[in-house]
Amino acid sequence: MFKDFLDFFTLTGFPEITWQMPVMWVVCLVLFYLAVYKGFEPLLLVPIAFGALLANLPAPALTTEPPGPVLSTMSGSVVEWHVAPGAMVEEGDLLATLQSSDPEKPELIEYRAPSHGQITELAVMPGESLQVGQKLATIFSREPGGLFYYISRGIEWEIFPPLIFLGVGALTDFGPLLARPVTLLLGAAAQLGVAMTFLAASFMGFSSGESASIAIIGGADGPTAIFLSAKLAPHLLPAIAVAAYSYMALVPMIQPPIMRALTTMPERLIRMKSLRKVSKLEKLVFALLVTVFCILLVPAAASLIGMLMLGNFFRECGVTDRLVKASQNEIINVITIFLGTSVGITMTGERFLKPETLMILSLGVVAFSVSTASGVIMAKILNLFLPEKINPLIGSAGVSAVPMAARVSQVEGQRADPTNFLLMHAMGPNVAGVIGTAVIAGYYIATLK
Amino acid sequence: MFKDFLDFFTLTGFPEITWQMPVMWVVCLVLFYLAVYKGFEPLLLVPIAFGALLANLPAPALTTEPPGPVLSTMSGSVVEWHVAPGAMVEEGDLLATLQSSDPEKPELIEYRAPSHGQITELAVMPGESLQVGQKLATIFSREPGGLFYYISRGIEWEIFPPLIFLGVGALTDFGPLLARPVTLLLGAAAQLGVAMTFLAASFMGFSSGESASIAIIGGADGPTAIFLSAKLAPHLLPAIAVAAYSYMALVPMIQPPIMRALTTMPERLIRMKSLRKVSKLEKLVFALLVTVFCILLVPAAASLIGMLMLGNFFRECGVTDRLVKASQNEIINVITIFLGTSVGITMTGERFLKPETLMILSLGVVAFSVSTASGVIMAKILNLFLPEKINPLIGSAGVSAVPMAARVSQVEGQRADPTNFLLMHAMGPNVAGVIGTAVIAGYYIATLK
Amino acid sequence: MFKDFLDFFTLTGFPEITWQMPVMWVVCLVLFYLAVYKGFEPLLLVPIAFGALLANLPAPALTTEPPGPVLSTMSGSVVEWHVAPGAMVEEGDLLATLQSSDPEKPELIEYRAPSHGQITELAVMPGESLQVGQKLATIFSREPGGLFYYISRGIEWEIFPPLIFLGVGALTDFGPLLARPVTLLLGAAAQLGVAMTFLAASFMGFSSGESASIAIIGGADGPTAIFLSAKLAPHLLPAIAVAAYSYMALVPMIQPPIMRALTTMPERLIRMKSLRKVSKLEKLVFALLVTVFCILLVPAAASLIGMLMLGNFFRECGVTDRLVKASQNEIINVITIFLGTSVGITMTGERFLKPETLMILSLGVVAFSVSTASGVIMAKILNLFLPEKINPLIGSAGVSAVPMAARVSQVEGQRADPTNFLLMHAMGPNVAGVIGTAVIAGYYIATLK
Amino acid sequence: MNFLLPLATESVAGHIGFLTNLRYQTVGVMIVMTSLCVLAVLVTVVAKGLSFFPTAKKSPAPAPEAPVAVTKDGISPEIRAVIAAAIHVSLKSPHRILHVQSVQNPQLHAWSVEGRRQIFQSHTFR
Amino acid sequence: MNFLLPLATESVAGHIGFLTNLRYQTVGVMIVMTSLCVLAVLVTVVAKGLSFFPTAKKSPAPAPEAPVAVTKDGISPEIRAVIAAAIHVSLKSPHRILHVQSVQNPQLHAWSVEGRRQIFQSHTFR
Amino acid sequence: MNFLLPLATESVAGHIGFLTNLRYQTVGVMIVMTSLCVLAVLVTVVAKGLSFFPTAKKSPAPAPEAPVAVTKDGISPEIRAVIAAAIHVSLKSPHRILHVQSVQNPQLHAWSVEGRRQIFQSHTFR
Ligand code: NA
Ligand code: NA
Ligand code: NA
Repeated sequence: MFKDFLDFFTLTGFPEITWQMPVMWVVCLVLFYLAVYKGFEPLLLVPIAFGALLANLPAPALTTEPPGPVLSTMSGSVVEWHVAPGAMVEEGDLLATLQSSDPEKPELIEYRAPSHGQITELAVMPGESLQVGQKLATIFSREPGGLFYYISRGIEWEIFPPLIFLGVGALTDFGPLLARPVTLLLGAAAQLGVAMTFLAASFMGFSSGESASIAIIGGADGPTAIFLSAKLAPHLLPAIAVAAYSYMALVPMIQPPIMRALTTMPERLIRMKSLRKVSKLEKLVFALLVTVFCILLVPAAASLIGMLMLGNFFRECGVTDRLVKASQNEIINVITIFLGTSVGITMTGERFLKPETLMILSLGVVAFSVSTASGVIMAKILNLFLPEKINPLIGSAGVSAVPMAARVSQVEGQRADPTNFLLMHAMGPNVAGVIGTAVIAGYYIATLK
Repeated sequence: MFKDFLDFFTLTGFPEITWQMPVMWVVCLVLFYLAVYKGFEPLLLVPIAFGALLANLPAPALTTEPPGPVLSTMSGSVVEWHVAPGAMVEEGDLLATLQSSDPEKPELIEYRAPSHGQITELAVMPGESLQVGQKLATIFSREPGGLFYYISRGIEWEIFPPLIFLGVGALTDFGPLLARPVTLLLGAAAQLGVAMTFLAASFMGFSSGESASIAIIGGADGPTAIFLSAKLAPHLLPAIAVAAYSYMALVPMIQPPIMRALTTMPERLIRMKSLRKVSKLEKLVFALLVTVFCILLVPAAASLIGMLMLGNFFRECGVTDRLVKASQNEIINVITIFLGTSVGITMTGERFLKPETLMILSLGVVAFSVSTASGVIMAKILNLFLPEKINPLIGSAGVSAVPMAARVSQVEGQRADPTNFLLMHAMGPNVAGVIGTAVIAGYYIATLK
Repeated sequence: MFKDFLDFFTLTGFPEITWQMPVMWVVCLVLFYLAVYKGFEPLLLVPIAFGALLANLPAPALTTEPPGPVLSTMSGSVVEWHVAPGAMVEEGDLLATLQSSDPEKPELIEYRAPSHGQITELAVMPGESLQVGQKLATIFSREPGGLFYYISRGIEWEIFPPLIFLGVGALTDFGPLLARPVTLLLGAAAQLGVAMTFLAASFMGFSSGESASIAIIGGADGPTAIFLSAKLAPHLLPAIAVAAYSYMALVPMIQPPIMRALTTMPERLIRMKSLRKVSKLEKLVFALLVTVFCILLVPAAASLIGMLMLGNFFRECGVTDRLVKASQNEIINVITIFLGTSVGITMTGERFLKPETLMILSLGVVAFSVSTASGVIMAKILNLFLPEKINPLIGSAGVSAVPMAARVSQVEGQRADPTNFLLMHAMGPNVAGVIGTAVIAGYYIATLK
Repeated sequence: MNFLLPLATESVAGHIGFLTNLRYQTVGVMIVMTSLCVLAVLVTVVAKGLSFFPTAKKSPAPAPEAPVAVTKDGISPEIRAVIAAAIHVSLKSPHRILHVQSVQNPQLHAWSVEGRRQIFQSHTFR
Repeated sequence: MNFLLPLATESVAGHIGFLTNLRYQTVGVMIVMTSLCVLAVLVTVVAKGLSFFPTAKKSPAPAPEAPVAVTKDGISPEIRAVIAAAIHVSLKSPHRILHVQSVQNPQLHAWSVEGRRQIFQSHTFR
Repeated sequence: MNFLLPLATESVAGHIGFLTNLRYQTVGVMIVMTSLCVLAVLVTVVAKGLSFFPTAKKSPAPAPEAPVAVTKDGISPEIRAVIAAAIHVSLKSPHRILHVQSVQNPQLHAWSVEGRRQIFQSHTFR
């Protein structure tokens, strides 16, 4: 009877615990603490941290692939099969020995089963060559894939970020931007931080795809960052997502010193005259303008820009209340849960506990700081030409991180002059930054794919 | 440096603009105007128009198929392959030259790649024959399909229309119909317009499948029209959807003249005694009756009728508030966004800027008018037999277009006698029309598939 | 003309009516009656009954598989093909004669088409052997699968039950449990009913997988029961789901007599001192503890436990209102509709009108009764050791069936002493039962898969 | 099935005779007519059948009335404002109130509520 | 794994001995028992641990109380009606109000609110 | 496309020169700048264009004001409480009310409502 106990114990996850797991549990606790008690973007960090917790428990069944054709993940040739048709395999069992055709490292690779089931077909004979994506064998089983395998399709298929943007668009008021179009330039300037970070990352040895994905953290747009890294550097997705969202919450700490260092008191005291009322028609035209122009410019970002402006059109046209409500609530809330958890589930110890992660986290700070600085400086440059000066404190809002960066400008402004209200003026560059980041993301995809 | 600019320009969408695009942009603007400023069914027309705008920007990545097996879209034989295994192809690249086996036009066809990636298999050798749906080759890539490829599954798989009907059912009160069952005949009569239009369309040279899809516009049920044309004439879907929804909004313009022309003042003055209260039990029995009887009659429309009455059962049983709420709001709103945009995304210039489209739009008017007329006439016929006369003005409500047609009856009734309230009486034929249209749609599918 | 009518009649479902259908309609009416007029878990029973109604109408198009590769459901060899490549087949047409390799019954099997379309490939030649899951042929058609084929993926892929649990977690307050941790044992004890029922079922000749699925009814957790039987005994799913949900509603009838029989008046009069306030931090720690510990113990139930505690973490952390709202409403309501109907759609007469069903229904009562009893007895045993006695009436709440079982304890308590409020005390074992059932379900999966 | 065969063939290629079509459509319309006729009859029969035993218990006054029914005849502008606020808050999206009315005749009231819900639900305000 | 092997084989074909089953189930129940025992212990330990440093800051009075807490002891029927209307409007579906009560003891109140939410959320009104 | 080729190759294998990268990034930033510049110009032009014919009809006062506008200047604590209840009920989740204010200047009000919605919508209360 007691022996049965021990028998069962071998079926539990306890024997499978690796050293990384407890370490990652601590990482998760830190994230939970930041989210729950420090208010770091809890809507995203809580699902991400919880997903990461699940990812670091020995429960492969959560993410296992469904059975079916096994597509080779490498080019080369089959040296030897270790299974025969009809054999039952567990996920991770040795299937075959392949000879890699990669000139760099032509060693033998042990190819393992991506899912459990029965081998119904061996598609490539020993000696035959095969290429990436070619069918190697077929595995059959009545067991489905893991829950998070299915949920993660939303990221693999790049569906979640655009849907989040649909909601963001329905929540965004471009009025302040339209009332003072020049603020678009502040949103553009902030992207300088992205470019700088790309250089730094590339210099530190990251590939271009990786560098672009890391750099985009400076854009302070979670969905865009996830969209881009899912495309160009999926293996860095968890680290980038964590950085993107936690730094967004650090905005109130990172930005103020930079803003003060770069501005003089007289500049901080500048008062801007209140914004004119923008008509519904203007807002609608703007939504369509951005859609057409930006998609023509960077077709690769079409799904992001298109959904953002669709949501915004719903919001502004005033005759689709039900759709606005659905975008602002049902869609964005539900997708946020799935997006967050499926980002977290990729955060396994093997992937996350690496020096790269620290490098990414530090590069993220650089990105945010440079973006902030370049936004402020651009504002000062504009003041050289503009008849009516703008308060450079709103330049920092160009990093988006809506609406936090704008609130920082407001706070800093009031520190200088308690009767000066910059919030609405800062909303202009704030939302402009979203468009700017989408454009540069499209530029990266177009040139690196 | 400037050269780099030009280099990048070649990557943008600007060089890809075709003459149809600007034309379609104007079409979209017209639709937006009608939806936003004229209130034409904005809940559907706004998403459709926005989808159409995206469809007419050079962003193929929005709708590209995911890589995988390439199933031949034609029967014939392979004359020559233009790619070798391992070759990288872009969407639209030439794959092979096929010899069509179609006796009508046995010419050579240049077969192009449906998606981008690497050829991992050529499944049919030159000289070998192949048939529709047979695997021609396999393309592999880590890139997923386009956002709207995935969203459009809801239409391809005929999932969206039934789900919309779930919500419609939860929003529909069949009480007025049950209080005066004879109004079911008015809903039936209105389908005469559908039949007439079929004849007209077929006479104008449309195939039976196309004619049926066009004719159903007269049913004034968007979801049914989309469901039917997705099945019988997918290439006409955009034109039919646009016609179906914009004409629904034209009801207040199309119907009144016809109604007045066909009725005498004494008829318009008829007062109907107020409807009896219908018990919950009656409504529940009705929901089940319709489900069983109509599905037995036209199994092909089972998903539409089943979902419609499921939603209605939720509504009437009084113990599933949460499910009613979910059907009336979350489900119908979210699906409407996806349905509308994925209908719009099919509205490319090549497809839409054709004489057929104009023919469809004109046939749509015919359909609506005849439906209206036949509803009114049926009401007059019934009056020959019924002891207590019904006001023929409610006959026009048989075209459904809930609740607009009913409101038209109300308005016309009050024009004749300001103290005469027909709204609730008109709701009877109004909802009956929904069932009638579902039945004739099922008839078409059963006989044409 | 009249002949045309008859022609059409052959296309309707009327000729397809089998004797089981009317019988099942009556079964559905009974379920509707229980749900609507007796309030038996209407949120689940109404969709299930409606799905069952659809399942028993001759509308195969509702559930037909989409065309594609035909994977053999048996091992053996092909004796003869009855179709040639290019042939059109209807769902159910004879494809081939196979020789089963099953030693038990090696007879010839007529293999029929799982979907309609055109045969584009015969993958196994006559005389060749094939195994379960191997590709037998390929069918092509532009027709998609049935609406419920797609909706049912949520059950086939085991996605729906965990998502329901996400909502349940967001609706559950573990406070009472944390205020008196010993109640966890009451929730554990109730699982004795599950074990007993397993023995009974196995003794009655059910296989282990079937027995486990039937036994879990005693856990009174709908989603867990569906999750388990979808894995271990899909053919019994409808009967088990019906039993699980209708008995949950019978709790107020099944439990009281047992509770009274097993307790003395003095015991029923025991007053428990009101529960201490549990801090937010405690609740959060608990959520994480259960996640880590239970998933380590039974990785097979990871998706259920993980989602349950994720929802609960959302609820308790207090900074994710939007996600709590989405889990408690949008997600759980929408999924409930799809879960219920796709359980119902499997409830065909052939499957449901069997002696097994009656056996399952009766075993279900056993399960509930034993669970109730063991909960109460465990409470009495605990009282032998505990300094401050607990009222055994709350032991019965260990069967979960939240919150009904707890309300029964409350009612019984007040029958003995109208001033005694047990509701909140009973919530402890009540929610503990959910965890207990998930654990034993995981135990069954781990040992039987 | 005489008129279906040509259609079947036609759907693959070529065009079809007007008379066949005419017959095809006539049958279609007749089928719709007869089926909805049958439904009408069934419904009437059911109604008759139910009218015998009291359904009172089974059909409680529709819940929606409950809340409004509580309000006294004249609603103070204050209350009006608060309902407005409530609607505003609860719908979380731009919104205009048509009118808040209190009602005597529950029968009538049921309709109007129904009507209003219908329209509210299936269309946005303009 | 002695008792698992027969099961594994059996699940493919044939039946299984009662004693094996009995053992199988006993082990199952014992596992459930021990595991939930462990949980109970862990929870108690945690509670003890936390009880040392003040958690006041970390557990603010549950938000739900806030709104209702504002209401004075007796709620006028007028307000009652308006809340009804608000609920009616905001839920957009047939609905009956059980009762609107104001509360002294926040502790108790928390429970009752909890209870009410629980039931409201997991069941429809009857 | 001189600077894209190396990237294309590199993305497959190996590393890339700093200068190429520098150019690559400069072009990127310039593209962002110019494109948003163009947008700014277009927007200004549009605004000018529209400012000619009256858009009054086309831009009705934002609906959200309507309900609140009804409320008189001072809102009684009673009403405050009821709105609280309404919010509580309608949101069905723990929730704290920041403040209920009535407003004179509709212009200002539009902003503040906007701001409040913005923040409410994109973040949870803390
Ligand atoms: Na940005
Ligand atoms: Na109709
Ligand atoms: Na349980």
